Amino acid sequence: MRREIPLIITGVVGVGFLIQYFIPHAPFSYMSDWFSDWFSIVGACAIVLGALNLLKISAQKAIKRKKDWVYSLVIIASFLLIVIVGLLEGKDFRVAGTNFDWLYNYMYIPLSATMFAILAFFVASASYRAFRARNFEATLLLVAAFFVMLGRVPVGDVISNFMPEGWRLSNLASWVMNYPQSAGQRAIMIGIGLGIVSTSLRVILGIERSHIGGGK
Amino acid sequence: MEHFSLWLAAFLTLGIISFLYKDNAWYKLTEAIFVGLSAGYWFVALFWDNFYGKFWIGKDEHLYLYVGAFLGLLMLLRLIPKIGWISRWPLSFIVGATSGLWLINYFSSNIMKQVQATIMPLFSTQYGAGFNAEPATIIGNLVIVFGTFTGLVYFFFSKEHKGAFGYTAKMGIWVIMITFGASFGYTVMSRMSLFIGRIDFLLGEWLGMIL
Amino acid sequence: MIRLPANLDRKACAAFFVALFSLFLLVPGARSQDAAAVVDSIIQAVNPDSLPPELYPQAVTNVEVKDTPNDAGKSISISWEKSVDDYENGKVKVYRIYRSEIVDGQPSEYKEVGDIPAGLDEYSFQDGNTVDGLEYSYKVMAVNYLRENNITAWEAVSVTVPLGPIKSSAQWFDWRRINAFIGVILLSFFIVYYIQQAKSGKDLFIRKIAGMEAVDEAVGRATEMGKKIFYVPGLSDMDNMQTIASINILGRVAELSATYETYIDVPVCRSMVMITAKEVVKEAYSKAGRPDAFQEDQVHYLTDDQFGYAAGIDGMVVREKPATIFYMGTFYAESLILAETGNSIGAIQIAGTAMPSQLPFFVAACDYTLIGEELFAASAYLSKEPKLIGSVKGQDVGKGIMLAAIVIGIILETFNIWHFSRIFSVID
Amino acid sequence: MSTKAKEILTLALIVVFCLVFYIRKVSGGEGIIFSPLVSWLVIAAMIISLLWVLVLTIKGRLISRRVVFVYVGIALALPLFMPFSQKIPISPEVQALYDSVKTLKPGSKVLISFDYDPPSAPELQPMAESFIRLCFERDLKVIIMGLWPQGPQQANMALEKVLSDDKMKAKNLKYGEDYVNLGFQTGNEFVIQRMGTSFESMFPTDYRGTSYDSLPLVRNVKNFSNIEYSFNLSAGFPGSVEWVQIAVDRYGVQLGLGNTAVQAPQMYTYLNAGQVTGILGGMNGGAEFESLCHYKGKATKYMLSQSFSHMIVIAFIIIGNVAYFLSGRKSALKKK
Repeated sequence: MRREIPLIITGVVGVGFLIQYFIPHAPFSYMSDWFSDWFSIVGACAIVLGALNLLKISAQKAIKRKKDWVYSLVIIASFLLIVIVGLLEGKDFRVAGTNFDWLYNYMYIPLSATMFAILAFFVASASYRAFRARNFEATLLLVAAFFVMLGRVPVGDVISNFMPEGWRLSNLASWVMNYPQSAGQRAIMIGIGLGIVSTSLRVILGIERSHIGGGK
Repeated sequence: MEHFSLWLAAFLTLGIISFLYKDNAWYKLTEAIFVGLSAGYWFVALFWDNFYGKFWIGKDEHLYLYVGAFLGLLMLLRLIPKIGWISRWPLSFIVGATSGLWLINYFSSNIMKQVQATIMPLFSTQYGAGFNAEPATIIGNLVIVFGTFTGLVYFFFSKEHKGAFGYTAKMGIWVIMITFGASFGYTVMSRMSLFIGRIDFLLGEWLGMIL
Repeated sequence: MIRLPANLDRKACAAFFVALFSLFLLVPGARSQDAAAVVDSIIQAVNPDSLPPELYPQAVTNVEVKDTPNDAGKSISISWEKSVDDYENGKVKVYRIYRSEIVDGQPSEYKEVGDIPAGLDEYSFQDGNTVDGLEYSYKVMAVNYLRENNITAWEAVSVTVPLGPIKSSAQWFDWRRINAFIGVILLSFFIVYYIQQAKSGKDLFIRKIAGMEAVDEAVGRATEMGKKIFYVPGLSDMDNMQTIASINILGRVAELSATYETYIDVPVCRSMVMITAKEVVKEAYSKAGRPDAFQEDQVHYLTDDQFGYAAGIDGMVVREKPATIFYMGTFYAESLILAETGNSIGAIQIAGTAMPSQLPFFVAACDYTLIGEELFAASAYLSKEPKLIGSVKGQDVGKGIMLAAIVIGIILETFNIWHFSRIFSVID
Repeated sequence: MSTKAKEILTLALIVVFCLVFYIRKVSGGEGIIFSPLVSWLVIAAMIISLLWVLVLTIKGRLISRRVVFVYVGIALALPLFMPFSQKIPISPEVQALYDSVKTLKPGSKVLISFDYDPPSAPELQPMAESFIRLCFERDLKVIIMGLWPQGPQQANMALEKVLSDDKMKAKNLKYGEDYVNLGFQTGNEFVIQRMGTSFESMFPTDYRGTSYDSLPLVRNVKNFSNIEYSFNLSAGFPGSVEWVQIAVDRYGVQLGLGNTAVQAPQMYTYLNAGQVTGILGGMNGGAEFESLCHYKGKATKYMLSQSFSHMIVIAFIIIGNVAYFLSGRKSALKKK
């Protein structure tokens, strides 16, 4: 029974959510809204499991004095700090001027914005390494990137100033973006669409079932 | 307090940047703070926005919300090892609903819509407009049709890429490479802007060096 | 373990089609009655004495009110042609729509339900706030006004006669989506057909997928070096097909690494993915005959936060130096942070995502990348299960039909024979 | 000197540097701007050092990742102190967006969805500011919402900036009548879907807690059919893709996009298919839009850094390829 019931639930629910698209009448018209709400609520419950897992693993590391165990204590402390502050703050925890807002603005934002921003460096080192005309495919990648990169900043037009209006690097970049780039994106998108339809169908029909796990 | 706030933000910012040099104690500290803090942030946000904001406030008016709470409860049975397997039920529900919704949404937006956009008169600006397109547009149209066609051929899995079919697939991967190159080039720009934002904070807001 | 009845799949297929086709049964009785009322307009000037008559615009013509078709009810559509005074700097500034509920055959007070600024050729308005079954009456006003500094000096209004009575109702089938309906059924049919073919023993071919070809080698290398394997299932939750596809691939990879006796570490960023991935890895270990080797903490949660997750994985990667890293699922900007850090320690990296914007980074920084659709075909390829390969064949037939449609359509449209692309239209 | 000692020394220098400038700022020190001569010298020094790197590479000594990092840092930071300005060419997709806004009649309602958070603000905030400014200049009514929790806060920052302008002050714009901020709602793409039937059900109150009904601007706005134009500032999911798939495809909304440059390429397919009216892509798109609106904002100011960083990346690609070819395509160069 541990595998049958989940399979049946998946199949029935899957078909239900598939046909709701064609039926404007209630209750089908509400189904996707309902699912969104249900998913939000389930997500809010499930994060308890995730948080406990994080705390458990960090605590184990600290107790067993594994390498770098001090940092595990930092994880636990900063988790508890923001959770306690946030829960005490009440439902308006995001309002400017609260303690939570301070933690958000002066700790969370600098951290996540900087983590995002160091991409600038990784993108440079990746291009330095990856953009080598190793074979024909790599050369195409390199050439397209080169034109777009130059064409998208004013410098590009300064360099190509000798060309007639409409043929400068910025126009070329736009052309590459509009046509060959679009074509490739479109092929990828149609492919993804077919892949998703096929995978969804396999899941609904119960052919692909590893997500259910095993056991009796 | 204001001085402390700014210095704390700068300390954390530089801690992350120090990872570029190498893994070090400063980064380990900021990373630990980041992991704990962000996990807690989402815990609080999901609690107030989703559980309280969605369920607790709306439960009397919208009875269907109890279904969500029930599924959530089943999920939490995971904590009791003996009956933890019941949590597969809400998961199958979610996987089923996702499959159904995605099947139809991607069929209409990624397949129907994109095929529709690809089917176009090659020499006109729109259907029925006569042969009025400029040479640049005609070339563009041809490139789009050729690129989409060959690109799709590349994704054929059940036919060996040999002979004429293989050549078409090969051209498909070329088009895809151009796409990737162009996307990459575009992104280089985007990523640079982000770091400019951080420099603006460090040298502008914090140290007051930028006019 | 209880075995499934062998014919369950067939039953499921049958049930699936019965459910889809039963929709048709619902359809006939449920078509909407388009109670349309077309009325010529008569000018009803408001306060005729207070303003010079030349300020009044002509009222609108050809007004039509009807129950909005193909919807969930609670909506009535009103459309009209522009007033003759509706031109650049003309006498019509705005149109207003008024509504009244009809009680005992008599309209009650008319209240404004919306406005549209003038300047278009045709107008349509949806009053999306009606109660199904109640009768309503509508009026459309053409309004001229003078407004200075946000204060209205005067207004001249021409009103149509009351339109209606009209009711809103919900429909049982959205006829605008009949093309998608047929398309989904066709595509599903091909997929299910080839699944059946494969089950009945027909040998189906599947081409090499470079990234998946390398899985053996990548896992083997980790075994040789005595190092870990990382499997990163991406940023999305279980409500995303990419994550589900990734979980399926995880099942195969974990089984392989369990066979090779290599530790696979799965850091996740969603609690529900953690639960599912735990089940999957556990099952993979028992399939490989090593259920005791499975450790609960192999699959562990870090944080729901995009960059917190990236920072955490970066730290793990540089400290534990895994030999092989898999990135499968939904990725956003963190893709390159992860892939570059992985590259800097010299790990073999295999990535797969259907996020077009992140594919270039994986292609640039990883050894192998599954591009878009390949991610969804990968689990079929790895498992070599006939049924899964059958479904891939079915989706290829779908692709063939799309290609044929594109070619035929372009020929028809280029030579002005038929507006073929309309049949793929999903708007209205 | 050992590596450890070097590291400690560098760290100490950084601390001293920061302290000096912080004290200078607190005691009222102004920003720094290079003179043109100094700027040119800096540029020359950078070029010469790059040539030196090229020579080293040709000699067979590959530079490490860290050197690349240092160059990128310099190329991004130093131009902020330079006094140069540059002409910005306008791309057609930006022009198209500007034109589509220009054709709206005064009084038309524009819905702006802020679907990003502070990390993406460097790219999107300038667009938000200049778009709102344009709307107000053309007497359009602005309705703001957010699918990301921090979106409406970003919107308020942008509004504050725009309204502090003297020209805008003269217009005497009123909250609730000329613009309104409906706040954030959870539910991702489902929010858009439900707005298709009723805005009010998703935003019973605005971000201040005022009820939807008592806001004159939106009182009569039931759903998308009452909106003349919508603009989506997006940094990911939920964002532009969802707006196109639901608001445009299902409800026929006229939509313009402001995207991070990463997302922009994907959106060109929608532009081609006529699903969106125009796209502002990345900081560059922001700068182009600013120049169409005759306004010098942060995007314009940062464009110099942007150009420099592109040049540096291109320079390194060239250096990398030179090295690659000179090494006789040996695979030894593939890693580091």
